[in-house]
Amino acid sequence: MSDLLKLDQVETHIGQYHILQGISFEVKKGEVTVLLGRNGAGKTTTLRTIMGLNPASKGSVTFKGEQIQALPTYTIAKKGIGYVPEDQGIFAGLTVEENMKVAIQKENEETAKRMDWILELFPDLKKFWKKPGGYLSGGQKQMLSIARAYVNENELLLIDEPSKGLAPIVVEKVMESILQMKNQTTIVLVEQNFMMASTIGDRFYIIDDGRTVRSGTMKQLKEDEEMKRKYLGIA
Amino acid sequence: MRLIQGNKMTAFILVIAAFLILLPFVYESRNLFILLTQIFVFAIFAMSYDLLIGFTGIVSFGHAMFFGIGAYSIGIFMKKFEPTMTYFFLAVLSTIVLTGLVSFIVGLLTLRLKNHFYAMLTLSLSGLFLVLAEKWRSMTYGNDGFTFRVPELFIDRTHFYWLSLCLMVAIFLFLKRFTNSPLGRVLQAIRENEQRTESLGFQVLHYKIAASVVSGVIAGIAGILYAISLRFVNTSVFSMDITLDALLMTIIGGVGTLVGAIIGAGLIEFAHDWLTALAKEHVIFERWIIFFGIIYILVVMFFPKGIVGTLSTYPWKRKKQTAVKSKEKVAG
Amino acid sequence: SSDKSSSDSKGGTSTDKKEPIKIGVLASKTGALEAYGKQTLRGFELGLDYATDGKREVAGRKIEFIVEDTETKPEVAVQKATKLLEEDNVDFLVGSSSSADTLAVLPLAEEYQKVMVVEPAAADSITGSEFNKYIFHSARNSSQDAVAGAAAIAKKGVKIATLAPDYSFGRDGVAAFKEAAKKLGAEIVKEEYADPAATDFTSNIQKIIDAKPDYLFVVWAGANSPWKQLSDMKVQEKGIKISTGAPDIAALSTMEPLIGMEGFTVYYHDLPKNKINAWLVAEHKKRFNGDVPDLFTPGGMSAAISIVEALKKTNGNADADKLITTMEGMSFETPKGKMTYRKEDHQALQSLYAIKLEKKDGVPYPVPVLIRELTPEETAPPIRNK
Amino acid sequence: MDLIINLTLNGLATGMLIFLLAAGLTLIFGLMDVLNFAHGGLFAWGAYSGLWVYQQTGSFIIGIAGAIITGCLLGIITEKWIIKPVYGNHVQQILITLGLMLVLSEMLKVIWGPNQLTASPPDYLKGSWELGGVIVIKYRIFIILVGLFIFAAVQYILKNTKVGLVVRAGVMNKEMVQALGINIQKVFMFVFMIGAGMAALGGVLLGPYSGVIHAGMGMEFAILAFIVVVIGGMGNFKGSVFAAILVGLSGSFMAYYVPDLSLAVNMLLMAVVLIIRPQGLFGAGGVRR
Amino acid sequence: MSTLIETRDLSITFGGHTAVDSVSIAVPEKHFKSIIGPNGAGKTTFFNLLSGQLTPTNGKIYYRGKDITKFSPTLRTRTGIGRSFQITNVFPNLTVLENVRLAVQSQAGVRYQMLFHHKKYRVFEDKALEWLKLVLLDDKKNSLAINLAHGEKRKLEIAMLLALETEVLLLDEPTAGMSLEEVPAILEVIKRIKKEGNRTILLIEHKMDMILDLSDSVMVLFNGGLLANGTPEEIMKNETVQSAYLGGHLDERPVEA
Ligand SMILES: Nc1ncnc2c1ncn2[C@@H]1O[C@H](COP(=O)(O)OP(=O)(O)OP(=O)(O)O)[C@@H](O)[C@H]1O
Ligand SMILES: Nc1ncnc2c1ncn2[C@@H]1O[C@H](COP(=O)(O)OP(=O)(O)OP(=O)(O)O)[C@@H](O)[C@H]1O
Ligand SMILES: [Mg+2]
Ligand SMILES: [Mg+2]
Repeated sequence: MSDLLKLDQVETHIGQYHILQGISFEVKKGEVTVLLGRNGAGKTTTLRTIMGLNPASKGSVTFKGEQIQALPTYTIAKKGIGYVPEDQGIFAGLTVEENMKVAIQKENEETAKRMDWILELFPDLKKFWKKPGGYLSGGQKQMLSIARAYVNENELLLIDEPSKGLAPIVVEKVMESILQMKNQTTIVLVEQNFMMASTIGDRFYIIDDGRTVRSGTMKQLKEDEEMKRKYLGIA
Repeated sequence: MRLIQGNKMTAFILVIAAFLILLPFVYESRNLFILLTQIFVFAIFAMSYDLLIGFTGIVSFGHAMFFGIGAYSIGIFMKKFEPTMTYFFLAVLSTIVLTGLVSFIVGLLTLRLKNHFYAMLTLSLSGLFLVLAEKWRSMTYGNDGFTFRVPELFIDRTHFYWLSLCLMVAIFLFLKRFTNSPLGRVLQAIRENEQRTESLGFQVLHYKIAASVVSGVIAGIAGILYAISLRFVNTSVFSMDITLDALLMTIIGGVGTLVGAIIGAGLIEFAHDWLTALAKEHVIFERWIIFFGIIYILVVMFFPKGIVGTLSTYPWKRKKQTAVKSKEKVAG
Repeated sequence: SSDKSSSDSKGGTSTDKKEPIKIGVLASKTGALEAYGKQTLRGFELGLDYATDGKREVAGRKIEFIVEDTETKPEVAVQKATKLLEEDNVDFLVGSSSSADTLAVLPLAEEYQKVMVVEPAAADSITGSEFNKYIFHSARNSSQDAVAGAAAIAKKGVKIATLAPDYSFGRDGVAAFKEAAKKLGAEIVKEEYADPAATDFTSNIQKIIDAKPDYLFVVWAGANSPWKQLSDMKVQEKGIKISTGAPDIAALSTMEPLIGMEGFTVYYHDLPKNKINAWLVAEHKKRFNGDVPDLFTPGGMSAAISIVEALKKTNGNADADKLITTMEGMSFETPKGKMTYRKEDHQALQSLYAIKLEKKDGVPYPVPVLIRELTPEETAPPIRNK
Repeated sequence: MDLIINLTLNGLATGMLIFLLAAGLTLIFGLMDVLNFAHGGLFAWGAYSGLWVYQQTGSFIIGIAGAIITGCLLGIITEKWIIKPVYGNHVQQILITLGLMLVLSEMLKVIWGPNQLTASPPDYLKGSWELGGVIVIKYRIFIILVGLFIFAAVQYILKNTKVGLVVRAGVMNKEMVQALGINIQKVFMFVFMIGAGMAALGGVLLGPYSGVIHAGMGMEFAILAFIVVVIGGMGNFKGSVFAAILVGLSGSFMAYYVPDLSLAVNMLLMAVVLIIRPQGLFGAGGVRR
Repeated sequence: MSTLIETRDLSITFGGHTAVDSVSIAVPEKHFKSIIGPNGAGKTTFFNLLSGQLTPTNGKIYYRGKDITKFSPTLRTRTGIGRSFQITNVFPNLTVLENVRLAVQSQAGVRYQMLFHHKKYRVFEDKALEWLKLVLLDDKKNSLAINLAHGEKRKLEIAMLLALETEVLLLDEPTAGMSLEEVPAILEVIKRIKKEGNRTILLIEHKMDMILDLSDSVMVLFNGGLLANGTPEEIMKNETVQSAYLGGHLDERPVEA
C-alpha cells in the first residue's frame, strides 16, 4: 500500500509559539490512522497544519505525492481532504440545511446518495433541517460537523475527536460509518475515547510536546501496557 | 508582568506631566499651549470613550451627546447668567447631573441591545440632541452658536492650560484605578463574554450602566473644557464629527490602554497642525486631508492594535515558547 | 510664521517705518465652504494690490498677510486666530467664510484689541448680539440680503411664501425678509423650512402651492438645493414666481430650471459698472488664467481696500482705537461701488442688485442680468447691536 | 387625496433612492459585517465618474455603466488593500475606512475641483406629468423602477446561488469555510466589488435626482444608508427595501404634517424601531453560540 | 435529607419543539445525580432552565423550597447554583488566571468596588491559583484562554465553576475531549468534592463508567421527557435505556478499564 499522506519533520509556529516541533508520520491508503496524546500535545495543531490552517514553518506535508504544505486551505480541501474540526465549526446562524449546502462541493447524484445515507445515519439532522445550527444540542452539532465532511467525496478525512459529546449509541454509529467508508476513504483520527480508537484504528501515532514519539499498529499498542501507561495514562 | 509595565507607563506619564506643567515657565509659544490644551481636552474625551470601547467593549456612535451637554451647560450658564466661578461650578454641577442622568437613561434604554444596534441607537439619540440644540434657538442660537465670557481664572490661557493638564492627569489616574478595580475587571470580562459574566454572578447591566455613566460624566467635563477654551459653542459639539474624533483618537492610540487615548489625541492634533502648516509651504499639501487619511490607513497597517497597544505587546514579550510542560519528558 | 519678532505688538507708531503691518486672514481652504474661502482670498490679495498700486505698502510700512485655514470648524478657527494674534502679532484679522467660525473668533478681536474685518460671513449677530467695537463687517449681512430680496419683489398687496433651510441661516434670513417685505406692504402667506439635507421637498412645495402666493422667496445655501424639484413640480407654471439670491457661478449652473426668475445678487462680474470692477475683472482673468471673479471675490477685495484706506488715513498707525475712530463712518470705493462702515454697528452699507436670470449664448449657466441697483441706503439693515 | 398620492409617490421614490444608496451597504455591512465608513466615498465616486462619462459620451446609460465600472474597480482595490487585513475587526475597520473616506472624497476635489457640479437627467427622463393634482416626476418613476429591478436581481442571486450563504458562513467562521474548499477571499472580494458597484450606481442616480453633486455628498448620505441597513435588520435585503421606503415615506409625511419634527424624523424612526425591535425590522433574534 | 432543588412540571418549548417536557424531580442536599440521555434529549436545556439561561414556558423550580423560576442567571449563581458549559465558554482574551480570579471575586462578593486596585485582593489571586492547580492547569496560568488546547479549556471551565463554590454544581460533560490521562485526575477532583460532602452535584455525561462510579442516582431524559429516575443499577437494567441510548453492539467499556 502506498502512503496517501506523509508528514516529514513538520514544525509549526503559532505567533511566537513553537507548537509542533517535529511531526512525522505516514498514512496508508484505506487505513484508519489514530493520533493519540494528552491535552495540549499538538494533535489538533497537526490536523490544522495538514489543512493549511496553521501552515507548517518547516518540513513537508505530502498528499498523493504532492507537497501541499504551502497551499492555501481551500485548495487543500479541494484536493479531496475533508475536515471535522475539534470545535465543530458550525455556522450558527445558518440552518442545518444551509450548513450542508455550503459544504457540498458538487451537486450530483453521488452527493444525493451520500446525503440520504447521512440522514439515515443521523436522523436528528433531518428533524432539525430548517433550524439554525446554533440551536442544536452539543451532540447534534457534532453530528452536523461530521455530516458536512461526509457529504463530499473525499479521499482523506481528518476527524478531530468525533466521539466527544455523542451518546454511546451514536458513537457506535459513527464507528460503523467509518468502517463502512474505509474502502474509499482514508481516515486520520484524533480520539480520546480509547475504546473507539482501538476498535477502528489500524495504526497509531503518539504525539507528545509537539513531536511524534511512538508509532505502531493498533494491535501492538493494545498489548503494550508500558506504552499505554506512559503516554496515555491508561492502566 | 503586564501590570509592572502598566506602572512603568504611569510613572512615565507622570514624568511627562511634570514636564508639561513646568513648560510654560521656560517656553512661551502660546500657540503651542493652545494646541496642547486642545490635546488635553480631547484626551479626556477620548479616555472617556476608551472606557466604553476598550474596557467594556461597547461601541457608541453617540458619545458627542455628553460632550455637547457639557459644552452647552457652561455656555448657557455663562451667557445667561454671570461669568463667575459660582456659575461655573453650577454649570459643572448641572453637567454632571445631566450627563449622569442622560447616560443612565440611555444606558437603560440601549445597553440591552447588541453591538451595531446599540451603536446606531446611540447615534440616533445624539442626533436628537443635535436637533434639539438646533431648534431651541432661544437658548442655543441654533447652529450659528454664541460666544460667552468666562470667569477671570480661565481667561489667562496658561492658567487654563494648567487646569486642563491637571484634570487630564487626574482623570487618567482615576480611570486607571477605576479600570483596575474589581469593578473594572468585571467590565473587561463583559467585553470578552457577556453571558459568561452573567453566569459568574455579576449583574451585567449594572456594570454597563456604571461604565456608561462614568464615561458620560467625563465626556461632559471634556465638553465643558472645550467650550471654555473656545468661549463659543454651537451645534457642532453634538455632531458626528466629535464622536468620530474620540473614536479615532482612541483607536489610533490603542483601545483599552487609556494612555493610547492621550497619545492618539496628541498624534491627531499634532499631525493636523503639522499638515496644515505644510499646506502653506507645498502645493501638494493643499489637499492635506488626503495625507491625513493615509495616516489612518498606515496606522492600521503598521499598528494593528493602535500605537500603544502594538508597542506594548511587541518588544517585551520575546519569550521563546518551547511548549512548556511540567510533565516528565520521555526520551524517544 | 517664521517671524518671531516680539517687540511691542501694540506698537506700529507712524514713526516706526521698518515694522511691517500684518494682517491675518482666516478662510475656509478646506471643508464645506472651501470655494467661498478661495474666492475671498483671491479678492483680498487683489484688493491689497489695487489699494497700494501693487506696492503692498502704506505710509512707508510694508503690508504682509498670513492666511490660515479654518477648515470651516469653529475650534480650528479659534486656534488659528489665536496663533495669528499671539505668534504672528497681526494687526488685523480678516475672515471668515462661515458664520460659526467668525462668531467664535469675534471675542478674540476684543481680547487682543485688534480690528477684525469680517468677510464674507453674513450672520446678523456679527453686528448684532455678538458685536464688539473691534468688529467691522465689510460683507453684507443676512438682513441686507433680505432687504434686497424684498426690494426686488415686495410691493403692496403682493403675497409671498418663503422657503428656507431649517437652521440659523435660513431662519434669520426669513425673519429679516419678512420684516422688510412687510414694510413694503407685502403679505407673507406661508413660511416653509426644510431639512437642509433633504432629498425630497414635496411636502414643502405642496404646501407652498396650496398657499397660492404670487411669489416664492427662497433663502438657500449649500449644495443640496430645491431648484430641480421646484421646476419638476411646476411651481412656476402654477403662476408662482420664484425669487432668490443668485449664488456663485458653480451654484448658478444648478439654477437652469429657474431661468426667468427675478431676484437679487451680491455680485456678478459684469454687473457693477465702475473702474474698480473693470480692473478687478481684467486683473483676475490675467492672474488666474481667464477665470472671472465670483460672488465673494469683490468682498475679499473690499475688506483689503478698507484696511488700506484706513491705514492711509491714520498714516500707517495700526493702533486699534485710532483705527476704529477712523473707520467708523469711513467710506471707500470697492468693485461694488462705494461702501460705508455705519458708525453705530460697523456694518458696511453697500449696493446690492436686483436681477433677472437669463440664458446667455456661450455661457453654460443662467446669467444674472441687472434690473436695477439697490442703493446702500435702500438696503441698509436695522441696527441691532444695542 | 391628490396630496396623499403626491406625498406617497415622492416618499416612495425617495425611499427607493435611499435603498439604492443602501443596497451596496446591505451587502458590505449587513452581510459581510464590514463597518465601511468609506461607503459614502464610493457613491460619491460613482456620482462623479458617472456624470463625467455621461458628459463625455452624451449617453446617460453609458454614464451609469461607467459609474458601475468605477465602483467595481474601486471595490476591488479597496477590498484588496484596505479591507482584507481587517476582516472581523470592527475597531480597525472604523479607522481604516475613515482614512479611506478622507482620501476618496479629497481625491474628488483634486480631480473635479471643489465646486458642486450640476447633474441633470437625460431629456427623456426630464420633466413631469401632471394628472389632475398629481404630479408625477419622470425621473422619480425611473428611480422606483431601477430600485425594484436591483432588489429583484439581488434577491434572485441570494436565493438561487450559494453566494449569500457562503458569505454569511464566512463571516461566522472563515477558517471552516475554507476547510470546506471554498476560496472565501475570492467570494468576499466579489461581493465587496458588487457592493461597491451598487454604491456607485446609487451615486450616479442620485445626481440627477437632486440636480447637483458635491464632494461632501458621501458623508451626508452614508449615515442614511447605515440607518436603513440597521433598521432593516442587518443584511436582510427585504428589510433594507422596507426600511428605505419607511424612511422615505415618513420623511415625506412628517414634513407635511409635523414639520417641526422633520429634522429629527430619521433619528426618531431609528430610535423607535430599535427600542421596539432591537434586532431591526426583519432581523432574526439572537442565535446561541 | 431535605430537598435542595426541585422542579415541577418543568417544560420549555422552542417554536413547537418541546425540548424539556414536564420534568419533575427532587434532588436532596449533598446528593450526586447524573443525567443521561440521547443527543438532543434536553439535558443541556434542562441545565439552562436550572441555571436561568432559559425561562421555562411552564413549570416551576424551587431551591430550598423557594420559588426561583423568575430569577436571572446572576441571581441563581448568587443563590447557589453554579454551572459549567458544554460548549466551552470562557473569557477568550483574558489570562487563565484572570478567568478564574473573576470567579473567585464573584464568590467573595466583591462586585462594585471601584476605588481599590484589584491587586489589593491578593487572596483572590492565590485562591484562583489553587483552583488551577487542582485541575492541573497552573502551568498555563499566564496564557490567554483563547490559546488553550481544547482539553485545557475544559479544565479551565471546571476551575471557574469550582471557584464559585456554589452549593449546587451543574456539570455539563466536564470531561468531553479531555485526554485519557487526565480524566482520572478530574474525576478525582469531583470525587473529592463529593466526599467533602457539602455539595450537591448534577452531572451530564455520556461516559457510562464514570456515571456508574460516581452517582447516587441517575435520571434519563428522552425526547425532553423524564424516562427513568433511579439508582445506577436500576437504570442500567432498563431495557429502553439499553436500546435507545447505550446501544451495545460493540463493547462500550474501554478495553482495559
Ligand atoms: N493560537 C495559539 N496560540 C498559542 N498557543 C496555542 C495556540 N493554539 C494552541 N496552542 C498551544 O499549542 C499546544 C497544542 O495545542 P493543540 O490544540 O494542538 O493540542 P491537542 O493535542 O489537540 O490537545 P487537546 O487534546 O486538548 O485537544 C497547546 O499547549 C496549546 O496551548
Ligand atoms: N434555543 C433553541 N431553539 C430551538 N431549539 C433548541 C434551542 N435550544 C435547544 N434546542 C433543541 O432542544 C433539544 C435539546 O437540546 P439540548 O442541548 O438540551 O440537548 P442535550 O440533551 O444536551 O444533547 P447533547 O447530549 O447532544 O448535548 C435539541 O433538539 C435542540 O435542537
Ligand atoms: Mg485537540
Ligand atoms: Mg448537551
